[in-house]
Amino acid sequence: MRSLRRGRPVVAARRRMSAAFDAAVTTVAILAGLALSAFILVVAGVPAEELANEFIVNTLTDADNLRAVLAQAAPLAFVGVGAALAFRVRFWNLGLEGQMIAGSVAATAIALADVGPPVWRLFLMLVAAMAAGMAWALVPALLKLRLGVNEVISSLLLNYVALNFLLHLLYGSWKDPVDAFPHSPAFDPFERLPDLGWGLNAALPLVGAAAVFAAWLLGRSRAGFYMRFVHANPSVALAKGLPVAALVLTAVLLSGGYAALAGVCLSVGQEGRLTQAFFAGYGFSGILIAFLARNNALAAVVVAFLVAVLFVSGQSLQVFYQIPFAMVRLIEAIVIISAAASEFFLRYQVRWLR
Amino acid sequence: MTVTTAAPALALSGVSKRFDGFPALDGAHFSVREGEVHALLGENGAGKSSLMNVAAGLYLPDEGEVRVDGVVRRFSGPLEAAACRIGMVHQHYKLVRALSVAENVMLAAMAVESQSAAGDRSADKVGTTASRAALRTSYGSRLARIRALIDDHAARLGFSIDHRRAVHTLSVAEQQRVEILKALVTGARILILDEPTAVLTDEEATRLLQTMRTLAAAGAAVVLVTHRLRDVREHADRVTVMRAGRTVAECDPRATSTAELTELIVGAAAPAVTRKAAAPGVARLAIRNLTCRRHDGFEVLANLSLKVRSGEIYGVAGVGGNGQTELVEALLGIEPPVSGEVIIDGVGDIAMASPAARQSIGVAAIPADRYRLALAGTLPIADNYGVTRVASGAYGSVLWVDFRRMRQEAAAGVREFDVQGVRRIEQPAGLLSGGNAQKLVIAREFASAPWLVVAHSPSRGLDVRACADVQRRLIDAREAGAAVLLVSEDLEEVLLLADRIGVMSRGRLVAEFDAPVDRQRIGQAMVDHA
Amino acid sequence: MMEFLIAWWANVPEAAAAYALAALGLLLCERSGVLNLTAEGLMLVGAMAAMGAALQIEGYPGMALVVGMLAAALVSLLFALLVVTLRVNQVIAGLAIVFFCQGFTQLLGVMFDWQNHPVPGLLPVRIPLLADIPIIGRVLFEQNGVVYLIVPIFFAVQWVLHQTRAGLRLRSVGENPEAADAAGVSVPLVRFGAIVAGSALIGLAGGLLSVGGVKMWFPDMAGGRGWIAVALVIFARWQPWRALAGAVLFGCIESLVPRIAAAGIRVPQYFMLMTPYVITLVVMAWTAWKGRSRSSEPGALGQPFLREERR
Amino acid sequence: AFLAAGQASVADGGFVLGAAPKPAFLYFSSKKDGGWTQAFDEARPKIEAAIGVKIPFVENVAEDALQIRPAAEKFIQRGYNVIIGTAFGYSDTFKQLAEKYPKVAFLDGSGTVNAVNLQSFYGRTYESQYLCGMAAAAASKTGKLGFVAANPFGPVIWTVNAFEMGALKIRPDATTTVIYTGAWNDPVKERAAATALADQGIDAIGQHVDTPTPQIVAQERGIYGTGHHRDFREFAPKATVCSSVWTWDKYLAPALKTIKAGEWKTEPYGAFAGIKGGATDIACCGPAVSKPNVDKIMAERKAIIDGKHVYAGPLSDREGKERVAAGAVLADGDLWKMDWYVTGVITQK
Ligand SMILES: Nc1ncnc2c1ncn2[C@@H]1O[C@H](COP(=O)(O)OP(=O)(O)OP(=O)(O)O)[C@@H](O)[C@H]1O
Ligand SMILES: Nc1ncnc2c1ncn2[C@@H]1O[C@H](COP(=O)(O)OP(=O)(O)OP(=O)(O)O)[C@@H](O)[C@H]1O
Ligand SMILES: [Mg+2]
Ligand SMILES: [Mg+2]
Repeated sequence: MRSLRRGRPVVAARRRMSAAFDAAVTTVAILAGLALSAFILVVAGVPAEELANEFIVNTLTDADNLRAVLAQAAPLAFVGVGAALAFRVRFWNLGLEGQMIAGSVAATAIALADVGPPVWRLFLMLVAAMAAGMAWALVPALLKLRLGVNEVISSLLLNYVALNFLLHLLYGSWKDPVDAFPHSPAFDPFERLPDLGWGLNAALPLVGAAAVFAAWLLGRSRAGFYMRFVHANPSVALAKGLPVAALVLTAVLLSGGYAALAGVCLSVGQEGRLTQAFFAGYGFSGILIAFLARNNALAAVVVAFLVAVLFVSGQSLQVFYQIPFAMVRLIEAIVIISAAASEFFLRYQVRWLR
Repeated sequence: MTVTTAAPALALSGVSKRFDGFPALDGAHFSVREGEVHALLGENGAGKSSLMNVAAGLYLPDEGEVRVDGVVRRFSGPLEAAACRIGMVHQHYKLVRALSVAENVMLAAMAVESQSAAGDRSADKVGTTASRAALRTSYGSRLARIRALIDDHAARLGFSIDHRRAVHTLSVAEQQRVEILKALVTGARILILDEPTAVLTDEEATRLLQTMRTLAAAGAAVVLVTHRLRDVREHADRVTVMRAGRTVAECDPRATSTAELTELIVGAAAPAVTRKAAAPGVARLAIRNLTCRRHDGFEVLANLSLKVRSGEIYGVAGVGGNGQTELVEALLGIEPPVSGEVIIDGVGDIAMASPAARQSIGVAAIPADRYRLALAGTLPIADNYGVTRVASGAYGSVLWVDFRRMRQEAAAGVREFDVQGVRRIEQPAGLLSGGNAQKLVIAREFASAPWLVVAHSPSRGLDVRACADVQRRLIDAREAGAAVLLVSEDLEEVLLLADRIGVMSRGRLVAEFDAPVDRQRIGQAMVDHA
Repeated sequence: MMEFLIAWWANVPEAAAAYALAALGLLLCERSGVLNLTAEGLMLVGAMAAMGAALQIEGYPGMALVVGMLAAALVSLLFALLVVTLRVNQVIAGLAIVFFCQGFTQLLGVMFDWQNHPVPGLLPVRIPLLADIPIIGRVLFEQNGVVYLIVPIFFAVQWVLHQTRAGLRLRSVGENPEAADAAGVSVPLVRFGAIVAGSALIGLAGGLLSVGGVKMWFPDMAGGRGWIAVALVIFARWQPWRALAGAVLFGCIESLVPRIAAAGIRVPQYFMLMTPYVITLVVMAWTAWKGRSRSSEPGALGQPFLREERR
Repeated sequence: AFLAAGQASVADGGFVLGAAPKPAFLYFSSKKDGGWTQAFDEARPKIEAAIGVKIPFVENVAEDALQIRPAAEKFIQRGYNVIIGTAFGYSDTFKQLAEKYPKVAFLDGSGTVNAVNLQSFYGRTYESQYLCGMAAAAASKTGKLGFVAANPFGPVIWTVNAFEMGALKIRPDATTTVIYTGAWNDPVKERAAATALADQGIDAIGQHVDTPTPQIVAQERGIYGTGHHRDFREFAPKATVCSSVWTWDKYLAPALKTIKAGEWKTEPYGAFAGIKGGATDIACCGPAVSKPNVDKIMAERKAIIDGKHVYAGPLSDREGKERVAAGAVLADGDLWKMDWYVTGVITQK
């Protein structure tokens, strides 16, 4: 009976991969995802030769487009690093958008109330934003640490709460008295992220510093070393007397703070006031970036740049080929699916057993 | 004993199995005949469990043959092995904790039923028969039948077990009983028992082994994987010894001395454990009225008090599942107690202390469940080694961890404590065998001279040499003046090592003795209060 | 007052039905140990496919719902492939599927121009006699067909889980796949089955949203209901009847919110709009507080399984 | 809209487009959203015909500077020199773009900012909604009217008030119960809202949301309603008795022609056309409105074209505070800032 069979595939765990193999597999997976997306686009009517042109040549060689990419990359890098921080302690922070909102609301409050002298204003706004983002992240963190409430859902639901609170403010007391439209009054020039020339604002150095800090924290500090244990096996961490709750809180609060700064890049940096939808879609992008960067802070910055390229090129498709922006979302999803699937080949080997 | 001329019931030959390049089995062979109890011996990591897992269809061999009654079989899963009436009692229990005992047994029985319903050709008589009819009966009535069978078998084995209870409410020893019942109820004809007696009481173990004999006498083929040479000598008809994935010897246990067996297993005579008289000092650990509850409110520790002095080993004896795990977890701060004090000399009460406060005390902890409480399997050996001492600043400051130094010290520690199977110091700790993982834990915990040691079944499942190694370390620590709390389900070990012995039963300390003490009196204390 | 209550309650079953179906589907899947976050996406797929079908084959809303179920089941195969076969992290896979579905339904719906085309959809079925009973007649017996279907579906789920061999296999796979595997249960097969069956129910929930409720399609129409369903399963502690009760609770809240406005009660409206989410959070925290033993969670939830793999 | 920084420069000198106009649309949501954006997309071919140029568009450009700017710049780079936006959230970005590209004309529907080369425009929807209120009251048997709106701010609140004022013109006992859904395009919430209204015994439902859902519910329940943005008789022929509709081609086609002719001068407070100016109108009336009432509605429409202002004094809010003095009309600035309701409107806070 069975003995007559020719053989069968068996899947076995791999012990360890070289970093080069890891990078190669991930790259191939991402390229495969992009190729699949390109195929869909060609089917949807985008000429194939135009595609490469739009995606690579135009986006990276055109100064305007490159500026757009860099402007887009800063908030993406913030959410990406933020997500990575939380994931490092196995905390699925899906509340990045809520934390972005909370941060921008706090920054706006400081600006509207004219707290502190103008020279300090922006600094105070940033501090308030981080504090608010942390406070918003504290809720699911405490719910998880104290009551064991699943943070995937609690953090996600808080996004809806934050959104409705934002609308409450914008349609209520924070309506701009100048035009009575549902956005906050415009910030004063000294309340905006300063321009560095060439159309770029201070968000870029800010995110660079933040990423280096996160990289140090996760990779080199003692807390980061402990976080590895919290990630790998919380009960061992507990038994070894590591301050698990404090470590989780540190990472999650920082994550919330970084998300808040992403929000600030958009509201204070780009819009110049608090608006209704500045945060939309960044939550998923943050998760995507952290995942593709393997929760590595510096890699997250690089991935954020690439995702920004995708965003900006996606807009070209939208503008010139009437491809709905949903396509960009779809491409993001396809890339993450193929990258996730590729992990299989990192962790397992398939052999043919005769 | 009747020796049949027919083919062996189960024969494995030339079996090789690699795990990601590591040869767990390397051309091993083994066979067991109907009517015999065949012991399989070997060091930790020798490949005993792996070989038996191949027989049970859980591992696909890379090479080699499995023959049942002389017919070559290529199992693609446990279902096909079950169809050949091969049943296995796993070393790492395969129980569904949320389900009741009866449901667990039924789950196992269903495999046999569905297979035999699919085409039952074997003419067998051993155990209960699983039939097509069983598949047609309703779920409820089938469960009722299973319950009756469980009670039946439990009575024969002298196990007291409530088939309605969920497995997670059972002690380790009780779970072991369920695992055994599962194999018996499904009526395996080729019965593999992988270290079945590790957590049973002496009496239970004896009865189990007697049952094995009875089954064998009724025509079953029984494989017994164990480290207890005494059992082997008393109950086995034949012995196969494995080393490093290979079969190195096959012999008659009655014709072989214990020393010879030991030498076959580890390649050298087991070192004897020696110790000086105790010279106890001040009480380093004092537990007062410690009470712990489970989530469901059940009181697992009740007003437990004891003292451990420097320079002594305090042994806590008792049948597994009487609160030992909870005691250790309360001491390590995993599950805080409801009330009571844990007083550390010079520190004070730490019963409710934060993890950070505990970390600074520097207790050497050797928990029973290493992969739950001691090692992060996915992290490198170096990280696992370094985690204890990093707080002291041994590997750089709070701001900058010196990973190079950590790796170097880990490599040295691993060498000193003879941890085998370390190919790279960055390799995940989870790749170590159980015994070697335990040695890694000890290497780490004893890296700086310990002051207070909490050890729970430190040599469970270890081979003779590893076992002696671990015990040696505990005695060394005691002689260096440490206070050692040894919680162990293995009475032998407690008797061998402890200076004072407390007996635990139902979450209480029911008796205390000074060593040397008569084995009988301890057993009596356990029984009296059970 | 009574009029208000009856009108409110009469709307509850339909609002609750989508939650109940999605939660039961998720529950089936999660009892097999697969953490399923795809509900929001699969509801969108169900909603879009059912509406597409309803636009093509006019007059057979039942058929349209079946198409929605099939479509969701089909997409769930991708999820199953990821988490069962390829053992991708289940949170990541779930999120990726949600975003995939959001992009994909929007793309297709817009390409086929299914937006803003109302269909007659499911109409309420009056059960003769019973519907004439005062109060409960209107609340319980003048609902659309799918609402009535919840009852047999609920009992079927309950029965399968606890009174059949398949259910025993499914639960054991969810609690301890190693043990189930050693007992000869095919873990991947059971999980594939549970995912596909559960997802069909989620697809039905989505179809109910488009063909049953709004009778129209628009992008992202699930509007967070899938996430609430995931939360429902958690606070139901993976028990079908508690999931059902939770669904009714949310049905009540969802249909109460606009009614408070309609009654002219002056409360800040955006706070009203956040109530479903706040209440979900509060109830989750409360259940966690009450039953701090987490023993009810399937033991292997979220863990991939490979026979020879050690962890 | 009405006020803006930087209009000073508007006054001095006009704006001359260097070349023939090449317009492009940035749509705020999907072109099939059923309402606001779809109204633009339906006007687009008419504008194309009028000026003889094809007009490309891009959908779903959220009110997010990082989306608007690249989208607009991509068009500009490829030679498009008239950029037409469709959301108030584009205002700030359009302002910056207008400064950066002085040779490009910008138009922004419901925008709030104006400059030499940036014109915001909107319609006086209170006029058409006033007429809708009349139609709704005429169709209603109970005089209890409902209204499903998205979010409360000036341009929405003025439609609510106008609707009630129109209703009062037909039935002095008419009331309007408003439910805000918090979203412009969420049929699920709109259905729940409309159902809740119908359950309250309300038998005519006006709306200021994007989808026809409230009309569909009205039709299912055998009651009436009035649409917004487009003629919703397409969806609910029996129920929809009147719709307030956009006629953007009537505003945009001439505007583009003036730009082409080099005579374009932006208005400092934005272009704000009513039924007369051709940005908005009604599609009226359904059979449920009796002939005499239709005549009344048409007479009011004529009066509005002839200069009647809906918000003419004396006018008080429902708390009794005077909002428009007798003999005065509500200033445009106050319209945009409207945050009060007339008597007869029932709302949440
Ligand atoms: N599933 C697995 N994955 C990886 N390695 C494995 C696996 N199973 C067994 N091994 C390795 O195969 C070798 C043999 O292990 P096995 O469990 O068979 O030894 P054993 O003789 O049963 O030891 P013990 O006495 O400790 O039970 C060990 O080195 C073990 O680490
Ligand atoms: N996944 C794996 N890949 C490669 N090698 C492995 C893997 N897991 C275990 N090993 C190897 O197997 C050996 C130990 O296996 P295992 O844990 O089965 O031992 P064991 O039989 O349980 O021993 P013990 O009696 O000490 O518990 C180690 O040398 C280890 O390197
Ligand atoms: Mg200010
Ligand atoms: Mg073994």
